[in-house]
Amino acid sequence: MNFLYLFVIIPLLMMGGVVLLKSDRAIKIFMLIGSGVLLAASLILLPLFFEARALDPEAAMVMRSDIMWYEALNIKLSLGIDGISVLMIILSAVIVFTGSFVSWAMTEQVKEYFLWFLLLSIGVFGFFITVDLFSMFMFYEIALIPMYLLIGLWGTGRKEYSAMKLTLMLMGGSAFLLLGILGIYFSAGINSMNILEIAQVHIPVEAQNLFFPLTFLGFGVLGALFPFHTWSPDGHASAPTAVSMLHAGVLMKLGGYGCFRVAIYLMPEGAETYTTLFLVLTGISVIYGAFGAVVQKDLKYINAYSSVSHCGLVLFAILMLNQTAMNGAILQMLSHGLMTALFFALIGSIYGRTHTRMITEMGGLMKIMPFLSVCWVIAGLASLGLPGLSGFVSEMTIFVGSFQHDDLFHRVLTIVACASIVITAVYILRVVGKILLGPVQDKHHEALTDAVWYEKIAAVTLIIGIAFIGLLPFLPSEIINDSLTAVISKL
Amino acid sequence: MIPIEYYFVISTLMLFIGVYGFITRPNMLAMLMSLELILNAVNINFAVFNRYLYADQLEGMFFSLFSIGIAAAETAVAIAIIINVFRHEKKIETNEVKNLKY
Amino acid sequence: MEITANQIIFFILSAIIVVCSVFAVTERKILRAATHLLFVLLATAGLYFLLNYHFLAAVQISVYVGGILILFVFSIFLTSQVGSEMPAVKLSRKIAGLVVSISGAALCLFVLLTQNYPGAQEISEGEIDMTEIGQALMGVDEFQYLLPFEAISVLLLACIIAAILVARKK
Amino acid sequence: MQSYIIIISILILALPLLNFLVLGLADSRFSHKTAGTIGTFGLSIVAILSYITAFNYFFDFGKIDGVYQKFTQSVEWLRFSDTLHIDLGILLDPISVMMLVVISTVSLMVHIYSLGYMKGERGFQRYYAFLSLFTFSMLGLVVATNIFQMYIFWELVGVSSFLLIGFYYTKPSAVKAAKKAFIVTRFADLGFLIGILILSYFTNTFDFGALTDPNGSIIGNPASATFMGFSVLSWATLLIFMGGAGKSAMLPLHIWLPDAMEGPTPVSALIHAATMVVAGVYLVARLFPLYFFVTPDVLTVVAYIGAATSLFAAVVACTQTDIKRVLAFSTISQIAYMMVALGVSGFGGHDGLGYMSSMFHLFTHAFFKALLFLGAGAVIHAVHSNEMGDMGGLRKYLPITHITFLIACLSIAGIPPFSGFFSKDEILVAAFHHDKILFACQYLVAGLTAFYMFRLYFGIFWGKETHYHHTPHEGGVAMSAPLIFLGLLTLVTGFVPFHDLITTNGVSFAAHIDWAIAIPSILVGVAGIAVATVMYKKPSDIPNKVATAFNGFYVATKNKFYFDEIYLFVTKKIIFNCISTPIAWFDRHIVDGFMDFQAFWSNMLSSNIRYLQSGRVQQYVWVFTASAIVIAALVIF
Repeated sequence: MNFLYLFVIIPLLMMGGVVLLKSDRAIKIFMLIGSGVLLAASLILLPLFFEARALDPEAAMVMRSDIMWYEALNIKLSLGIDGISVLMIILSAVIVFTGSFVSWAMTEQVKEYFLWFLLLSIGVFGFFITVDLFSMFMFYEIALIPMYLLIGLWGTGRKEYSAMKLTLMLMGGSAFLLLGILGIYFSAGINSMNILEIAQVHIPVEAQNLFFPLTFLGFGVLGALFPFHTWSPDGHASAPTAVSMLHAGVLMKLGGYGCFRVAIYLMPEGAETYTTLFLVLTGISVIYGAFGAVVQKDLKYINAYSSVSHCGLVLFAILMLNQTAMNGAILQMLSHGLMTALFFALIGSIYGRTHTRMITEMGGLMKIMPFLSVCWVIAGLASLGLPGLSGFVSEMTIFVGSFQHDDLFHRVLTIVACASIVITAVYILRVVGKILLGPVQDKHHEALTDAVWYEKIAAVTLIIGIAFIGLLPFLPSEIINDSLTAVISKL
Repeated sequence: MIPIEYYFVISTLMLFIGVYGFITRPNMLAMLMSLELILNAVNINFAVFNRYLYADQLEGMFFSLFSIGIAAAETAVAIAIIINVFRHEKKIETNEVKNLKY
Repeated sequence: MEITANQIIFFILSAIIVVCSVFAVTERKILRAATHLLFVLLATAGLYFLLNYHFLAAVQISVYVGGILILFVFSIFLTSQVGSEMPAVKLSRKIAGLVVSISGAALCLFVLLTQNYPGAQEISEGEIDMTEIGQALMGVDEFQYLLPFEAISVLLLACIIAAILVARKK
Repeated sequence: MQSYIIIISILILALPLLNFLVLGLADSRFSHKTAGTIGTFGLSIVAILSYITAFNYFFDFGKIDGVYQKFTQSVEWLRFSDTLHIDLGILLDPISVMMLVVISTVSLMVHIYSLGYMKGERGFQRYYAFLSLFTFSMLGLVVATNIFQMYIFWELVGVSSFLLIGFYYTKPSAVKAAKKAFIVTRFADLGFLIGILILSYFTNTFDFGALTDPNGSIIGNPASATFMGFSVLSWATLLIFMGGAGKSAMLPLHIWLPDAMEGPTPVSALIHAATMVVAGVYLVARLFPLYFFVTPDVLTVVAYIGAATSLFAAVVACTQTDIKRVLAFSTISQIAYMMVALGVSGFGGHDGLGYMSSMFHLFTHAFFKALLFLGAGAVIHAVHSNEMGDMGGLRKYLPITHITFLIACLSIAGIPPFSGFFSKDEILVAAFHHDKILFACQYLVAGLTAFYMFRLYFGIFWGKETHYHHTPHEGGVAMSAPLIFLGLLTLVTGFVPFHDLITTNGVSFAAHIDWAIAIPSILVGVAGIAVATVMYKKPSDIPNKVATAFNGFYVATKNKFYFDEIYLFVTKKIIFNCISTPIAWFDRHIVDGFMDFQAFWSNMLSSNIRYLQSGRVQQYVWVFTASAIVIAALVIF
């Protein structure tokens, strides 16, 4: 039996457990243990992957296994991973783990909440472990639907509107995606949904030119591509903390990962035709998201716009179609996943105390809740690219990689994208200055307490991840580089 | 001697006056009355056709006869429903009785 | 063409029918509308007399006027305040109704009046023999209507039961 | 021998980092005393190790065949491509070793001084943690083996500076100043980064060794591509200089430095006078061969920007009343001096006098400016105010501070035998030989410097005596000892034979004082002092008269020529109100509105379609009849 099945089976078993358990407390403890097991499994996967890789250094994917699902269309549940998927799985496991911790404060309809939460994580994990277009699409949809309920039922503010908007826009994206996938399937003409098999054949260039934009847009909507990013601010602002974390931290990465794994890998010529257009769009995302974040007043909006900017950078780098930039894109996914999850966890914690997310209504929190504030500063510094934290590594890899492009236009765009680091500094420091530093704004806040154990565990886990990438970037970078060759060789 | 066309004119006018009433009346009972007008117009036509064109037969007359019977039945049921609706809703205005619509 | 008494009666009846029909569908007091309807129905019965369908006319009077209209009146009493008026009809709806009815009427009249009726005979005087009607109603041969008769009887029965069921208080 | 010195250098870097981690994680679990001891003790070891390194390097084995060598040791940290990778390593050459000495000395002095100055402050442990972080970053910056490592530590010093300026984080002005400092330097760093990107694209390396080797291929046959009429490498070096200009507060990116004085005074001494702000100079010096051989045009730009800045800052310094701000502008002016020196420098032998003098001035300036700041700190500590108006006649109360401050003032004014004279003189000589305009400008600045420094000196220690709430007193041994030590350094550092140690190509050359230039420069210094003495030694109304006479100019100067206002206008009005707010609006209303509009019309459409199935019998009948009529009409006609 393939080890990878565990990543679907464990959440499924956990769902069963959650259904059976009676008290809320028991469910929460069970969730903590279960997500811990998932995290452990994801870490165990790493040596297993290396072992499998050593056995089969040539293959694009290792740990392969197939189960036939639907004979007539040759749809299989094909599993397989490479270094990039392993890192993504670890990222997801970390965020599910920390998400479970921050959900400790959940009080309403706990059982249902965790059931949907687990379903969401099944979708996420499933997406990363499969190499079959159909299964990928299926898991993608599985990951989308629970968002609607999680935001609509457990959210805050205009939650119904946001949930509807988010789901509809992402569904719209997946409609494009479905077209793209079907296009790939039929134009490849080998009656296979398996990415690896499709990659062996050459899809006709006309078909690529037709289906690349569809596929890229489909995934791009999830990756907050301008102008299809507007679900992100509303959706994040309304979602409950753990859902925001999982969504911004992992689900948005599905977009980038999909663009990379499906759109570019299978349709490299199509990608080259459309790079200019999409590079401009992603370049706009980067700068525009950053500028948008400068004037927002709601913490979650700020973070959502910053996500638009950072995820824009992911797609931007992927479109540069060279190894260094793509490496940077994957690093950026990891880095942004951890960082934004940390941000959302902290926003949740602060909101839980002050009952406001408006930066104008807060101030001087550093004095009141030093732990949370220090974590915030660390997250902020990571976000604006302080060396030693993950943001620097990924951004620099992207910039250096993108700038190696021989086309002047690409280099000029890179310079434009670089400007985002200044704007990022502006909005991060604005928030830090407004809410953490300065005098205490609201006298009621003085009585508030600092982080409690579950928040501390979540924040520290994420900070360890951020610092790990920031200090030892060569470890993930090597894994990624190794796995990128399959894609690069097709370009 | 009355030309057959005269009857047609009358019945047609009656029929479309009924249609007009059915479309415009805001009250269920009034709509039902318009319906009676329409039925009547049709009955007249049956009888007239029979009498002028096939005088030796009786189909037209019988159809009118049956039609009258059925109209009676239909009206009875319709009025029963209307009264029932009225009992629930306290109104029989077509625009305002909406509970069953969605 | 001389004008016979029949024609005079016909014109009077037609005038009653048209005018009262119009009032029946436009009158805002529903009870008055019912009254106008009564005149229409009676005039229709008159037309049947003119056609020498006395039996039909009798049925028309007894069933329509005696039955249905009484039913109407009673249900009006049950559902409306005496003297209350129905809400005015919106102009747009009036226009819509008028457009449809006038164009429909025009179309029908055009068809009916441009048609030739070659077999149109003079109405034979005298009423139809009741025995003939009775036999036609009860016979099973060609041009005899026992089956529809029975079918309508069953229908009426069903309607009675249905009406009771529907109108019955819980 | 090499490996031994590398290990020592690694230790020099590792100790402050360790200090930072220990102090940062422990935070308030340590008492003030423990934290201070740990920090200071760690730094003294670092200082001793730096001295060992410097001694060994300069006098033992650094020189091989009469040339100072570069010792490099690095490990690969992040690999971009086969040729481009960020290495972390240690590069020892004359300037980096000299910087190690400067940083560790000043940092140690500041650590000791802070024991007294920051006594009892809330967040004392945090303060020491940040100081250690800064020291680590700064040391890492100077020993960087490649430009990207430098960028990494460049950012780190920026953040430490941010943290330390904002140390009093409950004070809104401090928060604002910290933000401003970070964002302005960040903006400059953007230029630096882009410069690195361009440079690395055309040279395929980050390594300083390859970039600055005068015989190497990069300088030998530079990339010939041009962009918008200038060679790409000119763009690259210009943008890199922009990064340096940001850190070193060159015009027009200087606006953050005066505000950065919101930080604790020892921090200003360490970061904003002696070490971090000279990073820009160091950067240009580090890449000097590249500038000189490949892009001499940019070097000219450097010289002129430097000259403009030094003149500007000197003029502004004459009118400021906050003593730390006077010092801040003086710092800007002096750093610009160093930039000018680099700009007028040649390469090799006596031609490289400018380079040498720039480093020399950096060295002497670090000590006397730190001394000035620490002295100012002692004054502020004594009177609890930054304003000159609240001071006067303090020489009686603060004798040690007074003497050491006077030494430093004489030094910066260029009066022999104090250190400033020697380095400044060399710069003027270099400028004189290169460009007469620059020389004239720098000559004027020398006079102005003497004037405003003595204005400050008299304003604090002479003048009319203000009524003090309590008698001002010295801050104790911890504060006096560094003053005395730095005072001594100011006396002796002028005699360090820099032309033997730090030259453009590592080969010593003979330099001597050119009295033809030295005497006028002493004279202008004396003149400046004399004017200041007349105007400020005793309370008089000459300053007011002068101010009224040049009213417009005075007001403009006092407001720092409105640079802050211009920036505020650009950031607040243009960026915030004209870009961000419209973008946010655009996003909410146009982009999102477009999405919402789609939802809206789908909704409209569907509810309209649903309207057909309205459940209104009458409507159905109408449609039915109308359609029947239409169909019938169609059939008939």
